[in-house]
Amino acid sequence: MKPVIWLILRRAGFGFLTIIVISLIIFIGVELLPGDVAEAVLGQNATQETVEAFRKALKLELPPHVRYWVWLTDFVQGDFGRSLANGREVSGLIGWRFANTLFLALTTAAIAIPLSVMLGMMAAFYRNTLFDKVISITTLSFISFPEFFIAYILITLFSVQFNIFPSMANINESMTLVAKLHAVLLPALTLTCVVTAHMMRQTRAAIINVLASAYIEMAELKGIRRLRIIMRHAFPNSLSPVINVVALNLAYLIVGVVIVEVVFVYPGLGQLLVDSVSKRDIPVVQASGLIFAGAYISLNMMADILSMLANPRLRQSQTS
Amino acid sequence: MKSENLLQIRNLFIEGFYENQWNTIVDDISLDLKRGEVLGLIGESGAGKSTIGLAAMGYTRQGCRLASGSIKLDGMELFGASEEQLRSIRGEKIAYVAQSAAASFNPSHRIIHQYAEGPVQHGIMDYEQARKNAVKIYDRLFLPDPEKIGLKYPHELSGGQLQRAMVAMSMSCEPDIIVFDEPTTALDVTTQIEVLASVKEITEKMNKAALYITHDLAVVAQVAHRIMVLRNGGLVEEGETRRLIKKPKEKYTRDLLSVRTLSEDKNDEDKTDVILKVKDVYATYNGVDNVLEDINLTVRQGRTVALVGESGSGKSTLARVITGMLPATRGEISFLGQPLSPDLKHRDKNNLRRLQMIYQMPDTALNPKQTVRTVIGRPLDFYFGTRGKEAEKRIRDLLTRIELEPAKYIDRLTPELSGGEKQRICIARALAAEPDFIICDEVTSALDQLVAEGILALLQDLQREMNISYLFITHDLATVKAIADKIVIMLEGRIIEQGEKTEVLTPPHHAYTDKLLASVPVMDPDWLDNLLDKRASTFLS
Amino acid sequence: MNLLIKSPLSARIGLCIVLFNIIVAIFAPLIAPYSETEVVGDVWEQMSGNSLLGTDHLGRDLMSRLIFGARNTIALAFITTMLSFLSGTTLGFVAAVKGGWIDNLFSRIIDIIMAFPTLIFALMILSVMGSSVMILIVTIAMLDSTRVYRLARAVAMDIEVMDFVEVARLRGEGLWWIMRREILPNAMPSLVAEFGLRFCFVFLFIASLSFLGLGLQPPLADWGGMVRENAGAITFGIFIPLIPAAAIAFLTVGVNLIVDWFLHLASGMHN
Amino acid sequence: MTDRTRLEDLLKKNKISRRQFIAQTSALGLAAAVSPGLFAGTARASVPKKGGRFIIGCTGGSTTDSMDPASLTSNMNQNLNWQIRNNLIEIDHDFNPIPELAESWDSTPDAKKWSFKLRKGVEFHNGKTMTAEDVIFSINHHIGEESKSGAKGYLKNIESIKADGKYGVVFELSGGTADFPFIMGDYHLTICPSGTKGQEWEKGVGTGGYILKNWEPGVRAFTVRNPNYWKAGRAHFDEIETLSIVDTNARTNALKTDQINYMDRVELKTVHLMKRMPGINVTATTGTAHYTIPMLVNQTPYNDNNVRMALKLAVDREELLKQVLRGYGELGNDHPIAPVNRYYAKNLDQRRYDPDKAKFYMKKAGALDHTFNLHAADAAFPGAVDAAILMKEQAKKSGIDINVVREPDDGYWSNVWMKKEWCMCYWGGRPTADMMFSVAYADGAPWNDTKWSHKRFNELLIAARAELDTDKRRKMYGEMQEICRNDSGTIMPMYNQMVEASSDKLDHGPISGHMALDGMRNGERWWFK
Repeated sequence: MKPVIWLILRRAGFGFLTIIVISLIIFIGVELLPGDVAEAVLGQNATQETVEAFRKALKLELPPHVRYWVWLTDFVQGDFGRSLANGREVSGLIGWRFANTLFLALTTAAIAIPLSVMLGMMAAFYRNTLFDKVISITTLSFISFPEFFIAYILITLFSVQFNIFPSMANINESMTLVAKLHAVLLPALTLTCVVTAHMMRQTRAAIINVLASAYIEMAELKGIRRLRIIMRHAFPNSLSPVINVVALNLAYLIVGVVIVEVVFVYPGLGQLLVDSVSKRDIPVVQASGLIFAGAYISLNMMADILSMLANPRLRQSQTS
Repeated sequence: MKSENLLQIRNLFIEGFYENQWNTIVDDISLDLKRGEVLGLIGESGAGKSTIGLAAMGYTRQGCRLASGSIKLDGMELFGASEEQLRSIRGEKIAYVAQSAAASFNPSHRIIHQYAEGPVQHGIMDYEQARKNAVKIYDRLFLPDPEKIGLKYPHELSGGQLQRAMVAMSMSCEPDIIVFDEPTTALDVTTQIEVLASVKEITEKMNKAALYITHDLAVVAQVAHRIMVLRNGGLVEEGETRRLIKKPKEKYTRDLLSVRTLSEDKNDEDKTDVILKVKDVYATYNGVDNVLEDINLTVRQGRTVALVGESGSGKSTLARVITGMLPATRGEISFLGQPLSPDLKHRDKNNLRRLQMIYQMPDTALNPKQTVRTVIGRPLDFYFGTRGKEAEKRIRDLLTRIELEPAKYIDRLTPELSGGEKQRICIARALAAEPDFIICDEVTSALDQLVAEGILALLQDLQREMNISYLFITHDLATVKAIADKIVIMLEGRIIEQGEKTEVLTPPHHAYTDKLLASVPVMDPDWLDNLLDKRASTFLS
Repeated sequence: MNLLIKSPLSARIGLCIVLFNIIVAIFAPLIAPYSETEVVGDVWEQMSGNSLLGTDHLGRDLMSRLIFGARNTIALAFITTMLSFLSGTTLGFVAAVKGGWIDNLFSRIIDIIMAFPTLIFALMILSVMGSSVMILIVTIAMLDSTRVYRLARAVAMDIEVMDFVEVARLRGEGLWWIMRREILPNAMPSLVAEFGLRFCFVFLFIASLSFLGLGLQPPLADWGGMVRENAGAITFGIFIPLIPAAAIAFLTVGVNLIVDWFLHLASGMHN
Repeated sequence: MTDRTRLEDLLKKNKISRRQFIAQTSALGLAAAVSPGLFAGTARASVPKKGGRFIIGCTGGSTTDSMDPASLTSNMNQNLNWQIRNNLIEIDHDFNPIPELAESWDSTPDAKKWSFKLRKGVEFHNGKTMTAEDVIFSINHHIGEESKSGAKGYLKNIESIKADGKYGVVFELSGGTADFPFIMGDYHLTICPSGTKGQEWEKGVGTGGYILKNWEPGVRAFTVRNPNYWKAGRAHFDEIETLSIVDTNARTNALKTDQINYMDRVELKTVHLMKRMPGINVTATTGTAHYTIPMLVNQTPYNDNNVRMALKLAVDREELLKQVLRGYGELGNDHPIAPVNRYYAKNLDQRRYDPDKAKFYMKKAGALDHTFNLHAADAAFPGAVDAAILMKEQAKKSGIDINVVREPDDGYWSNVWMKKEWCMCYWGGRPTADMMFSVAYADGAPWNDTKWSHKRFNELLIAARAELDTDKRRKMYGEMQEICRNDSGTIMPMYNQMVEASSDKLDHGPISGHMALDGMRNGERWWFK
């Protein structure tokens, strides 16, 4: 077998194994959550009688391992079960929300990744100049603000003051793509502020690291233009750390945006998960937990595989 | 009409920024280089030779600056020239060949693209033209499969091939001058020949001017017409090659030229005890491929066994097997007559103490966050429980023994020491354990020639005094000749020849040993030409 | 000390900022004009002689709360970060030095923990265990230590291949000596740099938690919480919440200036 | 605007005939009070107009919400419930029961048997005609072993529900209940087609003014006007979009930027700023809602009434009202009966902040060195944590040490309320004194969150429930309020007003204090100017 393919398969296998282990942990962990579904769902309305009735209706008295097995086999077949709280199909609850989450994540990524990679390259190009320092301090200040605060500031500016973008991003399926993009621009900008600093700093560091290499000096001594050196010689070799940091931030965009969802009334998966945790809606928590974990793991896996492919040493190893 | 001097440097001063101030690192250097002439720059590290070579291209490394003087390249003053002007001459008029081709080729681009980048970017020719030229020059430099080799990535070529590909790349814009910055230092002796041949091909047959920078007089003698000896940024002596080798004016030059003869031959081999016996040892890294096969050797008390081989021959691996870092998969190692557990973890403290090791890179062998006191004091404490005043005294004794003044060095952090001093501290650390046997893994190859000789002398002294045995791993045959009692030659994980020094070094020897010995440059300007002539039929075709 | 003299201007500025904050935190009761909880005026009063920076959403003096907030924020973030570093570094070093199955086991466990969304993980733990300061610290420290582990392991791997570690192994040194005396001092610059970043993340994380109704116990002031409590004002053009936000930003930038310097030192070691 | 004026209005515009008018007013029991000169045709200023899309931003929506009337927990689905469904009776803005799906009702003198006459010809959205069968099904949905309804408690004393012909329903009760019609106005007890089960609830088929088109729990609901709505003069909007907006600032911003027309729970800290905004009306309605701070009286030291009295006296209600509610509320007097209730005891002294007396009682109880843990989370009510902190400061003056323990919002009602010895709590209130007392103060009531039990109080409760004579009831409820004030384990510092904001393009009649969002019926009561 060709080594690089073998490596990729091995990596993928590892990812798959991790997901299986995680599914078990999620199941056990969620089962162990103290507090009762019935009480949590009924809230202040829970009385002895109503709680008992609720428990019975949901067959909570079945042993856990039986429920795990049923859950896992159903999950593989795409049947995520029904919400305990309102009896809806979990897949129906999660499906379009996950699509929304991805939509927001991708919109953000489309702005943030080119922006931060470009800024990172420029900062590396003009390193230790005023420009570099200004970018560095600005991006740093952005990550120093809590994200809800950035969101409020953006809303105050762009919706309340100038009324360019809506303060709510409650997109729905009847909207056109352009309308959706218009609606999610503010949340996407907020998230951009949050992730750009990290990606930009990493890109800058990676490129500067590479700039110390002998082959960069060689390129300079060949009389190559500085911009070309950064783009052609430094950047391809700093891809691996950049890919990794991008993957990490993409994962964050998918799994970590609860607050932005709340502030912008965005119907994403995060809000669903938070609600379900507080209501102990076990099937929803398990399914969305697993989807989040899966997203994280596959992104990391993709980053690793891309890094392998970006490295000619690994890519070409089948020929030598 | 071009001026006669392609390169003319006058009263050059270069400064480097360290210890919070600008210090002179190149001190009033002037040189001339004519078309077709090769000028050798020789000196130990810190002599400023690379800095001068780069300055000839109007380039300084980070933290350095051209302070004053004049650099004229083909009539054009580089001093104070704009970045754009400098860029336009680099590669096109003057090209550079770096010490490590492996590091100087961009790992993510194909060789041919890196070759063509210069001419295409300078607007000299298009890619197709450059590719055709490349094939020609690859062929000329005896690279295998010149049509296709360019399509490979740097990591797919061997060190010698890569270095020749870099020599070829320097020719891509057909510059007037090439700066060779230690192009063979990182190579094994056998591959060094190939590269030297390429250099010679370029300079002589293609009539290019060159600056050849090296620390090895024997090497530079083969290619240079004239030699400048540098020390601490200043000029020691300059002269025509043959003259300089025959009649060096300065003592420093004479020291560099002096041949090492350190040890008297000891042919009473059988009379001392066997310290270490390695029997039928095999080892592997991945569980499948053996990196060591069928290794047998013995080391006797108070003797030095030199383990010789090119990089990748398995000599350092053998050291790891003996120390137990890499447990042998088969075979047996016995130490002082007792079988030694293959795995380090199962060896007792006493055995660990009696078997010490000294490394090639003193920089990485010393923890940069520890003082000399800690470095030497720790084995005392660890093995003997010696602490406090007693330890202090012992440390001072050891420092004295390795010829470093205790008061001056004992509280220094290791990065504050020079390379030679560091290696001495490493020796002291090994001595602190009062060992019977020390593995010396290329202990001198990272050091300058004169410093290295000091270290070798020290090791010899210690052996005489304390009757210590050495397993001396090296690729440098000169060192072997200087100190070994017994020689073991390795190739591809096997021992191909071993025996008493005189026995091994006297013909007839094994074919590989022969090649190895023949490849070591001799201080004779005609050596390379003779060798190449001799080999012409086999090697260069 | 020697290091300090050689430090660049930016690092010195950073150091001044951090020192300033620490001094304010330590001497908070002496500096603050009012107590942490005292109501001194109406809600969101403008800056005046009575309250230098104005009042918060309950009419408490913002300046006093900011000063006490420095104390709580810095102490909490410091303790949490320390804890996460102790556990993360120890495990990371052990994994790097021991290698083999121990490394694999640790790394996989950490991978799994990291695969869960941090905020939600914290939410679950805190909602189950209650959000006392202790649990808050332990939870965040645990989540944070996964990232510390990764860094510590990576850095230790780089150091572990150095000959001086091999020398120590050959000498027969135990795990503790190798970790503490050989690896730790050399990993310090990278770890300190990461410490700064983690330190800043902790109080941002607490702010996020308090947005979701968990976080520090009131009436204790913490900067993130103060931003949260007053955030509603910003849309009406009242800039009170900008002040604690600025305090966070100020300290973060200060810490990061030092971090950059240490990163520089860390990279210097490899060259 | 009352139903009467609304009917008068319609008459004037010839939308209904004189005969219809008389029929309707008599059904309302209002015939006697018809405005003089109405039939002469007096002009009125604001006239409901049809049309427009009404967008509501609601708190409390959760992805776990359901449209099963048995489990309506959030403002969002309670409001949606009354957009699409009706009850037997409606509780109007004056807290009177008025006919809705029931045209009229009647009871035996002991108030044990109640008969309701249903309106004829009302159709569900699916075309089915509403009959007694549907009513019986809908009420029974909340009764019985399997029921998980929040209304289960009120309906405990129903012994049987029987149809009396196609359009009559008779309830037989185990004990006299004078306020039974009010119970039928509870938001859970909306009438749905018989046989609805499982996911069919989510389709939201009802008899209401709007038809549910799209419903995503915790996100949005979308309804359009029911073209053949039986109730005249209601449901003016073409369509209603109900959005769940949990974050207060997000709601505020959405209203400011005209993305929604109506929001509940205005942040009190910013009301004064909101009022200044052009195009926004802020309404503050006092209802039955109030905050309580219950202590478990079966635990020491709260079992000592001196401690309870001391804590009641150590609270500066004025300051709480000012700081936490920003004045949007009324002082509470340690009992749960609201001033809007007709049995509210006006003669009771208002309890005031008295640190000295508090100290006196606490000393008497010997508990001055006790640390009182007060558990709080904003889940109890917005500002609960702030209120607890203020209380801590206030109690200091009496030498009482209160330690505020902040609890997570998540799980507050299941883990803290009724479990921790002293915590913050919120009650939406009940339209009648009987319901309020029964639900949280009667001995053994499931939500008796103080475990308080007072013999005299419990006797009075039973007696008053069956008493049809208003004056006698007034006396009984008065005494109960006094007992509650002086003995119960609850500190009731204040009634909160429901402060909501809406676009000034909207118009409406008088606002009900019964529940938030105009008694949860702004969808059918409001209109665009």
